[in-house]
Amino acid sequence: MKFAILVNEGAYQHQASDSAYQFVKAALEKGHEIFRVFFYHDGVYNASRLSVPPQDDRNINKRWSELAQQHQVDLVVCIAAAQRRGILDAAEAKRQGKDADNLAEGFRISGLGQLIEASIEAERLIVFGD
Amino acid sequence: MKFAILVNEGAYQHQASDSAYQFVKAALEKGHEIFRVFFYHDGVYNASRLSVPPQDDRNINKRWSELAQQHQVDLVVCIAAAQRRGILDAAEAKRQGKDADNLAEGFRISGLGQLIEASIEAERLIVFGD
Amino acid sequence: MNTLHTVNKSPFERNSLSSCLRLAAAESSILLFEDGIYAALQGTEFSETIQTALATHSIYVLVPDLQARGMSLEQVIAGVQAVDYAGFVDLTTTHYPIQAWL
Amino acid sequence: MNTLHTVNKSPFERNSLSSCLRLAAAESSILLFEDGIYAALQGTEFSETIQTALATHSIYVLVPDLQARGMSLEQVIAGVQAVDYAGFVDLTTTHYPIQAWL
Amino acid sequence: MGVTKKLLYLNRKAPHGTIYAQEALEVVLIGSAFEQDISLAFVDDGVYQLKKQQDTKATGMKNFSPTYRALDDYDVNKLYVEQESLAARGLSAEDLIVPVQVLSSAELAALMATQDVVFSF
Amino acid sequence: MGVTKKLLYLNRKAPHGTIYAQEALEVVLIGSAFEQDISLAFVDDGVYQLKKQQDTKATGMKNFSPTYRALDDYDVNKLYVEQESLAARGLSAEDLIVPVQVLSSAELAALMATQDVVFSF
Repeated sequence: MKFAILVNEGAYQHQASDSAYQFVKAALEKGHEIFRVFFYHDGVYNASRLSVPPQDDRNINKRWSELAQQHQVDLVVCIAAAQRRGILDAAEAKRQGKDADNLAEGFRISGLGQLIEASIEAERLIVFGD
Repeated sequence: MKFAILVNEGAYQHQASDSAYQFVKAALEKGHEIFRVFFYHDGVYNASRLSVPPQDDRNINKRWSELAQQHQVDLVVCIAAAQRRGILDAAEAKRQGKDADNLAEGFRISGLGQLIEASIEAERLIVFGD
Repeated sequence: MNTLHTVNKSPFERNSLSSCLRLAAAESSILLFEDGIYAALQGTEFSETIQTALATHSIYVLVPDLQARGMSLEQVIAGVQAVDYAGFVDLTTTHYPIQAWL
Repeated sequence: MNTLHTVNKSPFERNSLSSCLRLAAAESSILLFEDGIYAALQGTEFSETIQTALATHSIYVLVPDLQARGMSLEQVIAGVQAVDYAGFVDLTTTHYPIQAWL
Repeated sequence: MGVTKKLLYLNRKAPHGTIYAQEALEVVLIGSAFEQDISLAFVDDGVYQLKKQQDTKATGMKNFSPTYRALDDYDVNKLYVEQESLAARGLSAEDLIVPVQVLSSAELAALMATQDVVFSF
Repeated sequence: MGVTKKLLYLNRKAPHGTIYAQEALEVVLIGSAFEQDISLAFVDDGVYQLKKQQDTKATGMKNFSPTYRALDDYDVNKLYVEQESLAARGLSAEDLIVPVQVLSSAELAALMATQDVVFSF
């Protein structure tokens, strides 16, 4: 079955990102397809490559990047939500005149249309939030 | 009177940061002293200099930076919470082997002791959160 | 000095106001702000709770948050006192300590 | 196919479970996960609500979230069914649509 | 994308205290271009999103509530409000910034059960 | 900093669903070095923070609950739990990972009113 996933909260503060990750992992293990994971609201913070969690804790952001790499999962960050919150890729940083960017590998920044499209294309939309 | 302020949530997602800002502004206008504003939990996101909110909206992060500059308010970001969430100054980025940093002007990164100290030194601690 | 309790959540969504009322000492004050202002309004399922609480607490509502949510002072329960941000600051100087019900 | 409702908040803190139960069609299912698992336990103020709801809904609880919070299956209300993440995935394939009560 | 799906936006949170209402509205506007069958449900504190006369000036925040009036221009006109949520808050349809259909809990439950996709924020 | 203040940590949120409990504990540990008069109050879902036998392995999250046991080593030993909150959740002091003082709402209200600083997360 083909799934779309929506993550509304950032890493660590709420369990939403953890739950979404565990769900996606379990779905992949069962042979399902993850059409897209869309990060909205504070969910965009999952896409920062600058986070440095304590050694004895999970690295949520890195875990997503690795999942994208290993399973070709499409991780999309909402551009409007990301701009508001300071998550930028190199191109966006340049366009906005910012001197740094912070998007992690495996994520791409795009519009809300990607969420709508995913919800239509997938057979199920699963939402994780606060 | 001497105030310490604690901000537990990031910009935009919750009103906490807005309320804290309006409170601090009103307190300063009345001639009170803001001993320190401490940013904890997702509150550390207030300190990103990469945010680009829409033109017709307030720029929460920049507003804090300007307040620090104009009124010499001590804006302190918890280092442990900031590392977890990818808010780094140049020194910290270097130490962690990260290729970018994102701390905005007017903020400094320090330990939780700064929160405790502020709560003891100030005559009032006001907490804004979710 | 008496405690100032701050409540920033809707009483319909969360339990913070009811916990505050359960644990606020008599004579302490309560400031309703952000989504907490919904508790200050007449004609809701919570109006009676606030009316009862007024017997033992001074209750305040932050007008900027009231206006942001399309509510006016005329809709506020009689006895609940209006403050702006400057008034919020004043309340924190005349009360001690300040206790947030997050 | 019937809807799967997901509830991830404590019934003591928020109104999401009670709203879900008010608006969930008969025969639809409910998954309690994250802090929502507190609703699945025996001997709490909410146990009766869940027991009543079992007459019209299949109710599931996510075991990893139960264990994380120090609760065991023995404490879960009889009739509430246990699932792990794989079981959560299965529920989403056998129900349609999935409705989150955030 | 030949199919037409029934997309429901479930709004349960008050405006301004959190950003969910505002950013949900942005999804609705973008989503309107996809020519699906769109409905919005306002339940619990979500009914406050539609309250008339919101004025955020003194808070310094953005007043996005007039945008609900623009929904009709985007052909988004199925706005459902739960009667029980209104009543609990002492509100009626006249207090709302746009025309809505007021449904009982039972009616809304039935409508929700017919959807293909539910967006929650 | 010659004064000694009464610092109260007010814990009202369940563990794991949000990070507040975990990061609050980090403040308590750091704060213990300042030699103030520290109390912790567990109210509402905050009492769940102290539940025995938490095992986060299957969620992939960090199990910070054993840290409550270390509080005593930091001379943090005024842990107050509200009886009403325990009872509503079908819990008793024996379900908790550390020894606590169980107080009625009235007793806890009186204790809170004597504090100098209240930390809420």
